Amino acid sequence: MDEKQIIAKRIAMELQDGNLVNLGIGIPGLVPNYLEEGKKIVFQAENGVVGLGPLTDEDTYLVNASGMKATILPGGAYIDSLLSFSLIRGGHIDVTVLGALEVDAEGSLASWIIPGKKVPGMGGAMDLVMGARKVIIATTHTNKGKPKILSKCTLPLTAAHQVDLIVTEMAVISVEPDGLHLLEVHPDYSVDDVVNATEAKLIVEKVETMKGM
Amino acid sequence: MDEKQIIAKRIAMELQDGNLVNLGIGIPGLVPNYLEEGKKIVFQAENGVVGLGPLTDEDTYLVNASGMKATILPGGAYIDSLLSFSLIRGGHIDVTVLGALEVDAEGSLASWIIPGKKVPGMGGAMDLVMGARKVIIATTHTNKGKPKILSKCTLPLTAAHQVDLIVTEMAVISVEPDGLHLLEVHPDYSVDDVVNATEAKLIVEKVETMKGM
Amino acid sequence: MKAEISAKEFKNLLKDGLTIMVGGFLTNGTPEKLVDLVVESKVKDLVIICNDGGYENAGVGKLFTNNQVKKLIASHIGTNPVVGDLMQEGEIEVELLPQGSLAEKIRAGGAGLGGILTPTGLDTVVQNGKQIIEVQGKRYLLEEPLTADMALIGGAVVDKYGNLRYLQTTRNFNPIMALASDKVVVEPFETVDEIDPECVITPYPLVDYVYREEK
Amino acid sequence: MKAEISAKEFKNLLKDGLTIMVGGFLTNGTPEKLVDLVVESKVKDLVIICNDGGYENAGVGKLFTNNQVKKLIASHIGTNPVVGDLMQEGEIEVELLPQGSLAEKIRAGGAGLGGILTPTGLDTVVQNGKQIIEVQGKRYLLEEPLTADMALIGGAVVDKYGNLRYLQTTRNFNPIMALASDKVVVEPFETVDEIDPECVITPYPLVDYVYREEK
Repeated sequence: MDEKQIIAKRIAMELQDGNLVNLGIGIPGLVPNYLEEGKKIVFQAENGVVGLGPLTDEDTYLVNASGMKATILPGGAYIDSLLSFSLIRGGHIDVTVLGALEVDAEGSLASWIIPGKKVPGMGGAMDLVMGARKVIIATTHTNKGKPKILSKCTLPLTAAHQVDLIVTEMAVISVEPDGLHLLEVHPDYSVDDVVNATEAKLIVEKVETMKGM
Repeated sequence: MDEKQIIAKRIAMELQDGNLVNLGIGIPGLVPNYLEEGKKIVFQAENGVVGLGPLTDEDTYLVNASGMKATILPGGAYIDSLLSFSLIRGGHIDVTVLGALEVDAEGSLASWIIPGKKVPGMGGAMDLVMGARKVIIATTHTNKGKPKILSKCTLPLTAAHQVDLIVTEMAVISVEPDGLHLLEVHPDYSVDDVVNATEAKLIVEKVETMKGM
Repeated sequence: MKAEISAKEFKNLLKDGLTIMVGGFLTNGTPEKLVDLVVESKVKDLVIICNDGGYENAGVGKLFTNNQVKKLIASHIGTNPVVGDLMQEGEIEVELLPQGSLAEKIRAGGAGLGGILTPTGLDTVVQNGKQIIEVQGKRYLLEEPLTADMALIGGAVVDKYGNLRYLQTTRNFNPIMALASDKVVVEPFETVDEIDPECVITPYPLVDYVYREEK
Repeated sequence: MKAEISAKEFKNLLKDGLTIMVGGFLTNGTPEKLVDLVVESKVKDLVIICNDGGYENAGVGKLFTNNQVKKLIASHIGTNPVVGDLMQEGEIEVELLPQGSLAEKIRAGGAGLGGILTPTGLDTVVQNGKQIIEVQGKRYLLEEPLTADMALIGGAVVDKYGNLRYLQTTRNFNPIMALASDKVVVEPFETVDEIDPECVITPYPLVDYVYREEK
């Protein structure tokens, strides 16, 4: 497994049977590949579908939130942007999984703009981070060696204080009121490896081997 | 024709082909009986139907805003309370016709409460008066001789400054920034009769005979 | 399909002091059997959020006749004299709201909004105690969100997944109440195998329980 | 049925400086033919309200490539480098909004609200210049309403009365834009005799014109 697959596989284990889940683009999109047999997750896409299924090459008016042709599963529903974001902002989404440029010790997230360089826009991310019950960040631990998990984000925020869990190819880290707790470390790495690759202070108490690895 | 029929008939002439119209309970409900042949009006009921048709005795889950079993006309649609009031408050209703306890020279309306006596609640009236493009009040000119058209309402308001036209069995009166203009008088009455039955000052310039009478 | 719930299981969810949203407009779209079970349960001090007070022996009206309500939030109580009498006697509190404002407050609660600004009710008693906010030179009332512990949903056509659409005008407040409440309990008026994904009004992840009548 | 409109009649409705809402999400549900006619019309200084900037040669993107836009209000422009370039060069103004806030602002405009309060964007650059209102001890951003001179609606199944439903995910912003604009112009993706009243998404009184392609 490459690092993206490790992250996706570990996050898949966080989803509970019956959860309504919104996945961001990039690594989060790989999560469905790793769901345990029999675990029923309902995926929502913010452009207006509940019960999103796999991608398709067939002619369809159904796209996912990346604009790619997709399918709807039995029991699904089409909704407009208003109801879609009522679900998102109103706390009806159990889990959202999103990528990050930076994430910090206060649970703040930067993911939508690199001023002067790249201004794609926030899309649905700000509402997702604010509204979902559980916010999981799926990210490589560093950007080519440069830490992405910081004591304080330097880029413009997507939202402050909303992240619950950070999953990287090296570790699983939970965001608590007193800071970041290192919960699990991938067998290929030591605790020190993780601490050294993390700019934020990590609280290291009871660390386990990363589940499913 | 009795006084209610006179009022309903005259108001029917105010509705324009293609208008989306919401009728209150009481006299306003009689207006559809007097529509000219071929004039197409779409009636909306705030409980959630566009294209309301006549009442029915048949078994149905369709009721009008008075809770009476009704029908839907071809091209109609069922909507929820939220979209219903988006239509109403958002200025999409061309005309609303409502009853009154009092209406005044500033275009303010009192129609929902007599403190200490009768507290039915405002229902949809406050949104209708605020949101409809044209607000027509259908009311008997007096309450057993006691004027209902006042210089200033004494009862708690439904809305301030929103009424456009007042139609009674005696007269048609428009609300303008400088006050109430007497536009038409029913052939059974003189201008003096109307002025004497009205507590508010009436601006009497060019008065015509009430149309359709 | 979401969990089916029996009369007994439903009554076990009830307790004194709950805030309950009840769908329907003058009982059209009100889940009468669920209301009957609330009557049977004898729970009291309820806060009821409903468009109106129903009728003396129908809809939420039954809860007033049975003295189970502490407060009603509604737009209209004129069809149920019991509510008016209890209010005059000081036995219950009634908060009257414009119907559109009531719908917006419920929807705001369900959509995670802090409220909405409406011109409705300005310069009337409805504005008492509410913030007035100026936007682009116009004044608006701030109507704060409403949420509930439970929503009782009627008028529903339910499919095997728990998706809902509603029969004719029974739709009214039901869909927004299903968004704004912790537990959503549906009384099916009709069941079908599957609802066209284009015609689903309330997607099944919003539904917690579907009431199943014992034979 | 609402008035049918030809290409020529539609172009006669266009003029410089209009604010136009365009339905669609990454062009899914965008009325491409109507956008093409706006391109042909060569009107300029448009304010475009759309979920995104489309693609370089698809959706609202065509209007940027043709230099017809003064300002874009959207949630995402990452799929169209032309928009980013024009913005960096100061040729156009871009107002970026969270997608849910954009939807709420449009809906507020269509529903006669003075705005809505959302937690989304708090403590980010999105809050710059906006009122912060406290409700029940929590802070919210006041997002003001958006309206437009015209809405261009796509993805639509149109019946003979002018009622609309939408094909699959093409629904997205189309229904709220149809509420929030003075003139609503629909490009039918499909026509049918009649839409079931239970499945109508946009009732026909909201529709002003249905585009009819010349043969």
